[in-house]
Amino acid sequence: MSVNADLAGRRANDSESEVGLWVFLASEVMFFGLLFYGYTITRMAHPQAFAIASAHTDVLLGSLNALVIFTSSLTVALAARSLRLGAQRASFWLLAVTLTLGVLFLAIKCYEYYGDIDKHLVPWGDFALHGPLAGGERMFFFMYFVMTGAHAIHLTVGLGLLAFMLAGVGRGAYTQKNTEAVELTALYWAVVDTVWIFLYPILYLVHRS
Amino acid sequence: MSTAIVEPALPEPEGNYLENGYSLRSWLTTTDHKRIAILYAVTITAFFFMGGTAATLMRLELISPTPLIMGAETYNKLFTAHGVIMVWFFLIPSIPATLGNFLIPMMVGAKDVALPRVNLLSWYIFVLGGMFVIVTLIAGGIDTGWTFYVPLSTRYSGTQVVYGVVGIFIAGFSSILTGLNFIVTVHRLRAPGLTWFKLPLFVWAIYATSIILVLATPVLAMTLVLLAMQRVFGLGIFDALLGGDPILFQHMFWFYSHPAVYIMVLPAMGVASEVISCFARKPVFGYRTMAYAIAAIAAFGFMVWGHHLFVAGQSLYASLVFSFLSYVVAIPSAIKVFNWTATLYKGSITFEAPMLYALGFVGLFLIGGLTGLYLASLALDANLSDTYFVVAHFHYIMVGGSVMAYFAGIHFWWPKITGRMYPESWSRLAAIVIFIGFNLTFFPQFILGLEGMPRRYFEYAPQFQFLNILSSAGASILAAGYALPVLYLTWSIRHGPHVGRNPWGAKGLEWQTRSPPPVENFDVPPRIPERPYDYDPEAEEAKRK
Amino acid sequence: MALPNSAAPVSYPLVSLPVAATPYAEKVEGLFWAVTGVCTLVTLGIAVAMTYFCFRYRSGAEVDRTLPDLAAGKSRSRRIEATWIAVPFAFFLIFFAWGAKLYYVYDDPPDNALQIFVTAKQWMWKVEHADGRREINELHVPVDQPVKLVMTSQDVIHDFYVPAFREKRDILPGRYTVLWFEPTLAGVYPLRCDEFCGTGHSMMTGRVYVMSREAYSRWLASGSQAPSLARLGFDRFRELGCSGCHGPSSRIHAPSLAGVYGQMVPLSDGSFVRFDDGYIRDSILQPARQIAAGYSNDMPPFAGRVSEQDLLELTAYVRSLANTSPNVPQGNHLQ
Amino acid sequence: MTSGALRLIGVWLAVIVLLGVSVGTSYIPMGQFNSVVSVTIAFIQAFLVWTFFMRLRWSGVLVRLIAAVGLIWFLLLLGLSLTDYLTRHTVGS
Repeated sequence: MSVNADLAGRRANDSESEVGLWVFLASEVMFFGLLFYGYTITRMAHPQAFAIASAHTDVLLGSLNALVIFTSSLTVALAARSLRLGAQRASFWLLAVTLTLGVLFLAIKCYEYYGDIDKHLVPWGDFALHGPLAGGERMFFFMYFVMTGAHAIHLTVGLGLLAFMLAGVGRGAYTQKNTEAVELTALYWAVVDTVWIFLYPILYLVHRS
Repeated sequence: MSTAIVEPALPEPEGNYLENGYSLRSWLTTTDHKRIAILYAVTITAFFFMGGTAATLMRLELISPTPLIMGAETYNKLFTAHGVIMVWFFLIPSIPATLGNFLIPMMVGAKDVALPRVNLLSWYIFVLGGMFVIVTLIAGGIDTGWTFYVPLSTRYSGTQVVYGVVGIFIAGFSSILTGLNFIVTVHRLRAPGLTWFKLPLFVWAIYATSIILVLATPVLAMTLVLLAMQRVFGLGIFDALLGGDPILFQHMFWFYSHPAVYIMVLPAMGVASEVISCFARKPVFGYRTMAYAIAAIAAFGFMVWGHHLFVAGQSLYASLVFSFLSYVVAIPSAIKVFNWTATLYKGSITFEAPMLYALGFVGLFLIGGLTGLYLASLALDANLSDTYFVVAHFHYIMVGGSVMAYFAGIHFWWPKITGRMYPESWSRLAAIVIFIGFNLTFFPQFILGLEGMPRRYFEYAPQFQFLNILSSAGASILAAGYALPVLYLTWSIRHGPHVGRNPWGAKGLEWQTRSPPPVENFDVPPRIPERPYDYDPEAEEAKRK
Repeated sequence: MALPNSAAPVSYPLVSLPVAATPYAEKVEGLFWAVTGVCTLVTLGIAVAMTYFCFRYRSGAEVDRTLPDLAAGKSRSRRIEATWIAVPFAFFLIFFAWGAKLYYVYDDPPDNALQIFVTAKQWMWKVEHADGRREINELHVPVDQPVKLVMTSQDVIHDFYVPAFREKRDILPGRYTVLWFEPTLAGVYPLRCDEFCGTGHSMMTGRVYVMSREAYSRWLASGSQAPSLARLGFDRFRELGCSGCHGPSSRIHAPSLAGVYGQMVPLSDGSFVRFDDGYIRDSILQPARQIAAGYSNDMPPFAGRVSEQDLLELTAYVRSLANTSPNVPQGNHLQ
Repeated sequence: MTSGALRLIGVWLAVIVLLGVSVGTSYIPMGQFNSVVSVTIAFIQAFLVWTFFMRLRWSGVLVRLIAAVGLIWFLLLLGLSLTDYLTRHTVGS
C-alpha cells in the first residue's frame, strides 16, 4: 500500500489547471509579499514602536489560531490524498474537519477582533496607546488589521471552495478519477496556511520577552 | 525546403468562428479565444477614444499659456483620466489581450487557450473595472495624476480617488488571469515538436509579458489597497504625520509601473519581429539572441524602478544602483533595434501597410529608447525628471512604440481575423499620417522639457507657447490619423475583398489555417516548421519573375 | 536674463534653452551634449542603414541576396551581435559613470554654504534666511556663494526646480531634503514646482534672484530688522523647556548640543548618524527613534506640539551651536 | 493508516513543534535575535508545508520553478528597496 501511496503522490507531468493554480499562487505570494514588504520597511523605521504595539496583540488567541490552521492544512492534504487513493468517505470527513477548523479559525479571529476593538487598538479610532511612539504603534495596528483582514478574506474564499468540494465529494462528483478540484483547493488552502505561518511571528511574537 | 503551404485537396470545410452564432448572447458567453480577442478589441478601442478625447482637450487647452477653455481643476482631471484610461484600459491589455488572445493558441498549434472560461472571466472583470473608471469620471473624476502619489491622493485631493482605485484594482485581476492563461498555454499546449526555439518571437514576447503581469500586478493591487485604506481611515504607513514614509508608496507603485512599461512594449517588439521578417522575406536576424533579449528585458525590467525616484528623496546609494541597472536593461532593447535593422539586409522587401507601421515603430522606439538613456543618468535626470522631456520620452515608447506596433499587428492579421483585406492605400496613408502627426506632437515636447517646462502644468510661461502650439497642431494630425483606421477597417469588415489562408506568404502556424479560422483553429493539425521564420528572399525573388 | 513684465507684449525666441548659471549646470550641459551627440549619431546610423536596406533590397531590385551558409553565417552573426552588445554597453558605462560622478561629487554641500530654509505649501514657497528675513515665492542669494536649501513641505510633495541650475529636489512632508548650488551668473531665474501638487501646481512658481555682493548687501539691509532664526530658536529652546535638560548646567542626563552639528554621533544601537537638520528634526519630534549612545529615552516627543516654523527656528539654533563649547552659557554666541 | 499518511502527520507534528519552539523562544530575551529566530522558524514551517502538504516534492520542474519565482521576486522587491532604506540617514555601524 505504501508503494501505491507513493505512486499516487508522484506525477510525471503537471496538469494545466495545476500549473495555472501555481502561477496564481506565485501571484498571491507577491500580493501578500507587498504587505510583508510594507510591514518590514515601516518596522525598520519604528522598531521600538512595533515591539511595544505587538505586545498588545492577543498572543494566546493568535497561537491558538496558528494551531488550528496548521492542523487544517494537514487535514486538507490528507483529504486530497484519500481521494487520490479512492477513500471517498475518508476524504469527505477530512474535508469536513478542515471546513470546521477553518470556521473555528474565523470565529476565534472575530473574537480576537472584538477584544482588539474593546481595548481600543483600532488605529483609526480612539487609539489606546498614547506614548511617545504612538505614530509607529498606530502604523503597526494599521498593518495588523490590513494583513489579518486580507488573510481572513482569502480564508473565507477558501471556506467557500471547501464547502463546494465537500458537497462534490459527498455527491460523488469528485472521485479517484477526478481529484483535480479537490487537490487545487488543498493547494490554495495550504497557501492561506502559509500566510499565517509568517503573519504569526511578525504580529504576535515581536516583543514577548 | 518548399515554402508553399500544403493546401488540402479536399473541399474547404464550412464554417468559421465568426459564423458560430450571431446573437449577442453567443458573443457574451463565448469561450472561444478568438471571439474574446474581439470583445477586448472593441472594449479597448472605446477606451482608446475616451483617453484620446481627454488628450485632445488637453492639447487644445495648452495652445494658450493662460486658461483657454477650462479651469485648472478640469485640466488636472483630464490628464489623470487620460493616464488612467490609456495605461490600464488601453495599453496594458492592447496587444496581449487582443492579438495575444487571438494568436497565441494558433501560433502554438492549439485549439484554444488552456483555461477558456477563465479567459472569458478576465474580460468580464476588465469590463467591471472599466465601469468603475467610467463611474469615477461621471462622479467628477480624479485630479491626482495616474501615479496617485501620497499624500496628495490620500489627504489633500477632494476627488473620487477611491472609486478609481477600486476600478484599477479590479482590472488588475483581469491582467493576472490573462497572463496566467498565456503562461499555461505556452507551457502545456504547444503542438508536439514545437519546441521553445521554434516559437515565433511574438509568443516569446507575450510569454515574458505574462510573467510580468502575474508578478507585478498583485503588487499594484495591494499598494492601491493600502492607499485606499489610508484615504478612507485617515492613516497608514505612507502617512508622514505618523512617521510613515510617502516614498514607500513610490517604491511600491513603480515596482509595478516600471515593469508595466515592458508589459506595453514587449508585445510590440513581438509584433515588429513578425511583421518585419515577413515583409523582408527573411528570417529574423539572430533569432536566439532576440528571444534571450525578451527574457532579459522582462527580468531586468523588475530591477530598475528606482530610476523614477532619483530626485524623490531616495538615498544616493540606491540611485546609483538603479541608474546602473537602468543602463543594463537598455542593452537588450538596443540589441533588438540592431537586429531588426539587420533583418532588412539582403531581404526582398515590400512595403505593405503593416510593414510601414512596423518600420515606424522601430524608428520611434529607437528615439524613445535613446532618450531613456538621458533619464537613466543621475545628473541629467536631476534636471529632466518630471519635465516635458519625460512626457515625450514615454510617449515615444508607448504611443510611438506600442500603439504603432498594435496597428502594425492589427493590419497584418486583419485578413486572418476577418477573412477580408483592408484597403491598402488608405492604410498606407494612415500609417504615414500617424507617423508625421506623432512626431510633430511629441518631438517639440523634448525641447519643452529641456527649456524647463514641468509636466502637468495647466498654465505655463509664455516662452513655451510656440512649441506647445506646434505640439497641439501635431495632435490634430495624429487624431485624424487614428480616426482613419477605424473608418476603413470598419468598412472592410463588409466590403473588403476575401482573402485566402495566407495572403502575405507568412510562415507562422496561424497562416496554415483558413481565414477566418474555424472554431477549433485548425481543420488538420498544422505542419511544424523546421525552424521559425523560414523565409527565403532569393526564392521569393525567383518566384516573382 | 530678466523676466518679462506681464503688461508689455514681449516676443520670445521660438526655442530658448535656459542659461547655465552654476558651474555644476555647465558640467551637466557638457554631459548632455555628449549624450546627445552619441544618440544623434546612433539615430542617424540606424535611419541611414534602414533606408539604404529598404531601398537596395526592395522586392524586384536586382541585387545579390545570397546569405552565407548556415554554419558560417552563425559564427558571423554571433560576432556582429557581440559587437553591438559590447560597444553600446561601453558607452552606457561611460554615461552612467559620468552622470553618477557629477551627481555624487556634487551631493555634499560645502561647509561654508549659506543655509536657507524653504517651506513649500499648496501653492507657494516660503523662504527664511538665517537672519530671520522672510520671502514668499522669491529667493535672493548672492553670486559666487554656495547656498544650501533645507526644505520641507507642510502638505503634499512639491519639488524645487530651477532650470538654470539644472537641478531639482522633491520636498517632502515630515522630512528635510537638501539642495545646494553656487550660482556664478547674476540674474533672475524662474523657479517652478516640478512635482504635481494639486489644483494650483502650475501657479506654484517663483523667482530666484542671484545678485552681486553689493546688491545683496543692500537687499539685506533694506529688510526689516527681524531677529535671526537662531535667536528666535533660542527663545523657543527656553520656552519649550529644552534648556532645562540640554543646558550646560542641567543636572538631568541629556546630551549637550554644543559643537556636535555636522558630526557623526554614535547611537545606542551601535550605528552612527550624521547630526544634521534631519536628525535634529527627528529627535525633536520622535526622540525615541534614535537614541544617542550612553543616554536613555527620557525626552518627551514634541510631535504635534511644535510647528514647522518652531522646528526651523530650533534647528537654526542648534546649528548655530556648531562651533561652541559645552561650557559656555547658551545663547551667548548669538549676542 | 499508510506510511504516506503517517509522513504527512509527521510533518504536521514537526510544524506544531516548531510553533512551540517559536512561542517558547520569543519569551527568552535575545534582543533582535528573537525575530530572527521566529522568522527563520516560519521559513522552515513554510518549507515543510510547501514540500509535503503542497507536494512540491513530487511535482515537476515547472511547478517547482513557479513556486521559487514567487519567493525570488518578493526578495527582489525587498532587497532592492533596502539599497534605499539602509542607506538613507544612518551610516552602518
